[in-house]
Amino acid sequence: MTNAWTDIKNTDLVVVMGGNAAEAHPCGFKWVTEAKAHRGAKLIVVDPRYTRTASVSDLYAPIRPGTDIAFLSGVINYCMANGKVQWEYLRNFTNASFIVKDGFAYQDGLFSGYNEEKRDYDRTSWDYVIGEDGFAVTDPSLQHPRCVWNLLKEHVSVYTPEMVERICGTPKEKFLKVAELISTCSAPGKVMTSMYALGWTQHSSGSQNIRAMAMLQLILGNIGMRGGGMNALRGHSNIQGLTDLGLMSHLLTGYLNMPTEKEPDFAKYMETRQFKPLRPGQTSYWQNYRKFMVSFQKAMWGDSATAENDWNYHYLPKLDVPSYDVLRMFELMYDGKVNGYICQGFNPLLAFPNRAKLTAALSKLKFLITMDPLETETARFWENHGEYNDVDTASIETEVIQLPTTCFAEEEGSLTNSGRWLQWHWAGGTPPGEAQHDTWIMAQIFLRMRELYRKEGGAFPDPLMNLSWDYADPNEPTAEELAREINGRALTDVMDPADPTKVLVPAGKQVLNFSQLKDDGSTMCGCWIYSGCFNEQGNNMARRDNHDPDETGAYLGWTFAWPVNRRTLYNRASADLSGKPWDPTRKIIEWNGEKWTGYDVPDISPTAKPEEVGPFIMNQEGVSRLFTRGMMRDGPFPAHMEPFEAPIPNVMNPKMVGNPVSRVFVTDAEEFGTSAEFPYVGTSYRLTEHFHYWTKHNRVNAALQPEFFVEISEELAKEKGIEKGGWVRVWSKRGSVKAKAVVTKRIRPLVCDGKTVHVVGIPLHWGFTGAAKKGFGPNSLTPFVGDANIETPESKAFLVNIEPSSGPEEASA
Amino acid sequence: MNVELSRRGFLKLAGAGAAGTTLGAMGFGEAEAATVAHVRQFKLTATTEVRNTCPYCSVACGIIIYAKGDASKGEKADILHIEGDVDHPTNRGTLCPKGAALKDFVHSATRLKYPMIRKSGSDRFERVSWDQALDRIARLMKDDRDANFLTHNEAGVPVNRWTSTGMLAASATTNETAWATFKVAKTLGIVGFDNQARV
Amino acid sequence: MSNSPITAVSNPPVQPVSADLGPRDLKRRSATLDLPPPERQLTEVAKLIDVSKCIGCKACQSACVEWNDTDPGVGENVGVYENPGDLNPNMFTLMRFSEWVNPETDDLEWLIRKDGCMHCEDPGCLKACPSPGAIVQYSNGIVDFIHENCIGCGYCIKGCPFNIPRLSKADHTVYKCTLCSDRVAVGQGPACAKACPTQAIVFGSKEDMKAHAEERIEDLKSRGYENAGLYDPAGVGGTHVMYVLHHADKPHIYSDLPDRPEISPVVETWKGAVKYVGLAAMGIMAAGAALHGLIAKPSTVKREDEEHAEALVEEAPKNGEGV
Amino acid sequence: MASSSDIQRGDAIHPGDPVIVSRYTTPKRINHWITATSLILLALSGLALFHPSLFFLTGLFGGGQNTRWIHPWIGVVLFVSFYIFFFQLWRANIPRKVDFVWAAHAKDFLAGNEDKLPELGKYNLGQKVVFWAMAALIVVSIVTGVIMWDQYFATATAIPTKRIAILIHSIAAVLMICVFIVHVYAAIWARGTLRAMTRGTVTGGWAWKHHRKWLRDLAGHGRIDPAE
Repeated sequence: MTNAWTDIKNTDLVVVMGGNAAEAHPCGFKWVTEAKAHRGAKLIVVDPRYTRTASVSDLYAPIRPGTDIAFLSGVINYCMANGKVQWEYLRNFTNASFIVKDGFAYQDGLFSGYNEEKRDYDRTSWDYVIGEDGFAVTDPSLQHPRCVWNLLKEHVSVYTPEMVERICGTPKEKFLKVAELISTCSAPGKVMTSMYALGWTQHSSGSQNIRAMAMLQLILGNIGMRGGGMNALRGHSNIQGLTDLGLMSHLLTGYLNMPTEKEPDFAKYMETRQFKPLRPGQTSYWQNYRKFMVSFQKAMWGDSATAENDWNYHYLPKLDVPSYDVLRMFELMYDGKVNGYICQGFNPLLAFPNRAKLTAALSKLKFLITMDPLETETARFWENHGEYNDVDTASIETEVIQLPTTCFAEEEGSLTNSGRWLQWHWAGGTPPGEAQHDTWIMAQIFLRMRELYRKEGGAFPDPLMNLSWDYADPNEPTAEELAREINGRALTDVMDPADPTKVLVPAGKQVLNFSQLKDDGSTMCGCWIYSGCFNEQGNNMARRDNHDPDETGAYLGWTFAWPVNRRTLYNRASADLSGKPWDPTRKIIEWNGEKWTGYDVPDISPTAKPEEVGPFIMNQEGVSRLFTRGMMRDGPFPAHMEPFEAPIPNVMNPKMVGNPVSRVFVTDAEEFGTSAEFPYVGTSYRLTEHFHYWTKHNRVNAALQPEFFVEISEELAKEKGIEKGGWVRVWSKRGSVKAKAVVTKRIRPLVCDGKTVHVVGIPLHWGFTGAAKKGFGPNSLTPFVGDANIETPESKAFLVNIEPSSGPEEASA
Repeated sequence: MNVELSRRGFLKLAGAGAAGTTLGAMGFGEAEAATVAHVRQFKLTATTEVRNTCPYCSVACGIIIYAKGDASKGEKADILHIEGDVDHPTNRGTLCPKGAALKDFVHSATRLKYPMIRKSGSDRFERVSWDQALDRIARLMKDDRDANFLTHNEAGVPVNRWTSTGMLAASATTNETAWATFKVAKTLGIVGFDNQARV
Repeated sequence: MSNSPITAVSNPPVQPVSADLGPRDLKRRSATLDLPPPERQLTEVAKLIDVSKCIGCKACQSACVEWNDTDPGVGENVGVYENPGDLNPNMFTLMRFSEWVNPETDDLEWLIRKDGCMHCEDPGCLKACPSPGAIVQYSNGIVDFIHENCIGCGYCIKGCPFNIPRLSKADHTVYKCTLCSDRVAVGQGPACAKACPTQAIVFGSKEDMKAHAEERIEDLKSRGYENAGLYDPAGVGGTHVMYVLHHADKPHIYSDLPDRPEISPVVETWKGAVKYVGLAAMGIMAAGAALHGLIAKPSTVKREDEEHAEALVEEAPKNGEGV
Repeated sequence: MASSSDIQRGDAIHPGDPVIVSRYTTPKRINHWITATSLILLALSGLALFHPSLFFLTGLFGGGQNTRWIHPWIGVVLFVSFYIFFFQLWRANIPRKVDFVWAAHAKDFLAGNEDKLPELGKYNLGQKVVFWAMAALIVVSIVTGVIMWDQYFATATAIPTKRIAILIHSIAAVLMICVFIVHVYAAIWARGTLRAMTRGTVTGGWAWKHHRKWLRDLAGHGRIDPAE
């Protein structure tokens, strides 16, 4: 989220699309109802189903799963065509005026440079024209035919209301109502917020769904505004934290990223990362990359990381592929190329696509280690549960070690929420039986392996031997010790750049925040963006001052938000070029002549002059991007792409299947179904009564939503002779599930490109362990393909068939 | 008391004078002793409050754990109730159907209590000690790492990759646990390392 | 949120506090003829359920189960979102869902209503209850069951105009929402209202709740619901659980919420006329008999009657003859 | 001959001084007293739940909960025992013309001048009314009783039905108690009657006075034991 949950109360219009906030985030959704009740705000819901969020909306529009880009491009087109644009914002805070290279083009649903064999683009033409001065050429008048603005205008012109209806199945008049209401937020005094979640990410074009809305928000001037922004409603309690801390195959901490084979040494690695500004006087904050990276290496390997050995750069694994993401790992596992797998509080057997493939893959492991407070289907993937898990136990050779861990109530530490708040919590209960903290378990694995390497030697033990593990009790580092490491400290006295005789941070002291980090090895910091969370002032994540001056919703005294306690990202953009708030009633910060002051920590140097430095300091341009150059694999602008399994061909290019640059493994390509065989669109989702596969273990939630079901329209039920509450079988090319049928008016058939499209809704909370009735998950049906940029599986749009059936059979055990 | 009165009323009415004396002998005490109006004993009295955060979605609602016993003092603490924290700016004490039932997540019948091992081909888990489990894990992992760790690629570039063992980290663990986990996994050279953010 | 009523202004107390709700606060007591008036008039409380703000998340059900330590049990899906399928002795409140297509707009409206005890000002359950003190009404309006006094006859179920109380097969007493009388007694709001994520459920003095309802109704009218209104049915003397409805002109579309609830005339007759006329009739009958016994001499058999009988027997044919 | 329907198995004359007439066999008597006892218990337990001022009566049954569950079971006993009884007596209780002539002179009856009245069979109209009233009220009570018996039949009928059932049940109960009072009082008032249900016999004089026709029929049909 660019903004905080509590900030949503400041909005005039909430657009819930690609998410279902009321059901998945009820207590955050409270702030939507507050905005409605006290600001007269309106709520728009665009969703294939009439959800519980829609039940309290002012305007609901149905949409076919996987067509959000067309819908949003249609809205952008509407705003551009009707001059509903925040012009000042657009000219000064976006790259609308940047001139694009001549080579760049788009036709037949493809951008210039497409290579069909490689399933990839040559992106060199997707860039700005660079002048002699080394800066990008712009035309502030927006007249230049090759400026981003005019290229975008041309690009979205095809998405007329008629085209939107044709692709999305959204009735034209409904779409126009939505577009009209959204366009009113181009007024500087009107702000819209976007609340989205997995409804946008779980598509092969997921990143572009989000881009499309982000662009719309920039055109309306809503980024950085109080009550505005792009608000990703993240799933798990600390999914933000684990991403920030780089627990991903392509990341290191703080969005520093993993080196590749093309970067054999540190110098080479740094070359492509210390971005120089593309416009005069801009900050391009990544210029500090080296400071963060060296401090990170020092946090990892302490004294053994020196300038001489490139700060142990060679200790870091180098990638030969963009990422060893989950899908790739299971593909490798399926090929027998993976021997061991550790699942820490994770239930992949239900979480990832194509369960049959997952089971086959897990069966090929030598060993599987699970760490969880609860039973998981993954830990028992080898156990036969009749139709619910029909495996041949004896033939599965995988050794499974199941480790009991503590849960939230029994441990201390911080979680980072969607709004980037790092909130500390304390243990309230005693763990059951012999359950242990994950930290203890990881420490044990590390210490025991290090001991083995010390005794026996083995493959490249150096990183283990030198890993800094400086804790009072090496067997169990405390949350505080680890938090202090994450914040970072001075290893030797850090001098004040302004006055080299003055010690800024004495050796051994915590750094104030990342502004004090150095690239000379004098500082260490586990995760630069978190720096400031636990400094000499103490544990800022444990602060509990809930005062909110003038009720802006900022709560600066409540815990700690990254970066440097900033609550609204890009908040500099909430003020005009001269530094005055676009809307005085929504002031966050303003320029008082010599510095920025206000309710939030300015997202810019406090003394940076408004006319000189742009608000988007992380970008080389200093402004936001309507055109992303070559940064996204599937295009600098979002373009309509059908899901890999679609009920109709892509109207832009009938030959185009799915996202043209998504990675597709051979075996999976053969497992895509066609609309002839599988006429209905399946989509998966969560229900408010449950949280993933956890709460089915809870007697209370099990009582509130006891049994697996699918939702279909009354029309489809009639057509198929399916009865309310009766059993149905739903199957795709990859698998089959049995469920109770909920027949509802909330799902209505859509007409797309002249064809009637029925949607089958498939919630995801059931398995074969826990207190609720045994059931299936949608992942028995979903396709094994991900988003072209980030490899998030396409679980929101796929093809299925459905028929009335009998109930499943239990295990004959 | 008023039953007493109304009985007299009844006796007048029915005029069954004699009955009065005998009735007492028939255990009327019981019928008359109606329990006085009272509300349920307030169950949070004398519990320990601990501030925590809901572990489910990323709204991160503030919660208060009410327990018998104080975990911070090292006592055995038995969680009795969990409720929203009124002081929390986001949820203001409210909770969703999941958060409101957190107590039964903590106490669910399928909470894991002991390390278990399922041997190759077996149809059951067998309980083992932590030492057995952890030594086994260290051994399995080291053997696989030693066998499949790639120090250099064909081009002779140091790559220090371990691709034959992967790890999924939990997006519900604390940042601190995540950092410890990160250190161990990346140090071992595990590249097949992801978390729920991928899904 | 400044101008929203907030159910919980502070977290529940953990230090010992005595319940501020007891026998001296009773306004009504079941099957009790001469109840002394309450020693003090507590502020009338009310729970306001704003159906237009409700997202049907069932947090209220969840919080209710947890606070009251009940166990509704795992049922099955019968093709609807209601779970458990109905109120039961372990589920005091239930979200009811109805899919209604507005004939004027032809738009679908998913009407979600939190069902449960309405805490009537004139409680039909209490009126029907034959057991002294099994159902009580406190002067703040809360209608509560005192289970020790409940005999499990189920009369309250017939007395209730909203079909709320449920008889437990386990202990043969009847259960329903207590409005969390145990929480209210220590200055806390009900568990459901505390939990409600969107504060569609709020709790406070009935007066404040009515004022808040007015705000909400105004907002709804501004959004085109010209029939928005408050449900505080006069038929039962008003309720201490009220609804804000977007279509207050037709409560029945909200999963059969009674349009004009009242205690059934049948129950009124049974608990009224029949009771008194009946007692009188039996009394008069008994008294009459006693009186007649005193004044009129009993009918006795005289000697000559016996002689007549003997004579008759003499003349009569003996066994077998008279065929 | 119709009147012979008044003679039932066991009815017989035993010559002597005084003449003794068998009116009720032992089984019939046992039956009567089971019915009577259950009716009394039902009245007490029912009244306890009928009016607050009578709730104390639950003490007789060990509290409200017990009263609640035991009342319906006693009802079942009453129903069964009464109806066995019913099928033994119903013929003798069919009203006849003579009963109405008799009824017309009810005043003389109460005044004790029965000679002015027509001769009667085994039962007079009063007894017959009691008999049929009980028969009807017991059916009504058992039917409505089952409808309101939530322990077993909670889901069998809708609440509005149950409401009406309770209303009818309570009215029926009141009437039954009234009839009961008449029955008991009459038995006490007409001396020499009670022994019919204790010893099973009445004196010839009693029969001559109250049920002369019945006595004549017995004699006429030679229902006389051989004397000594």
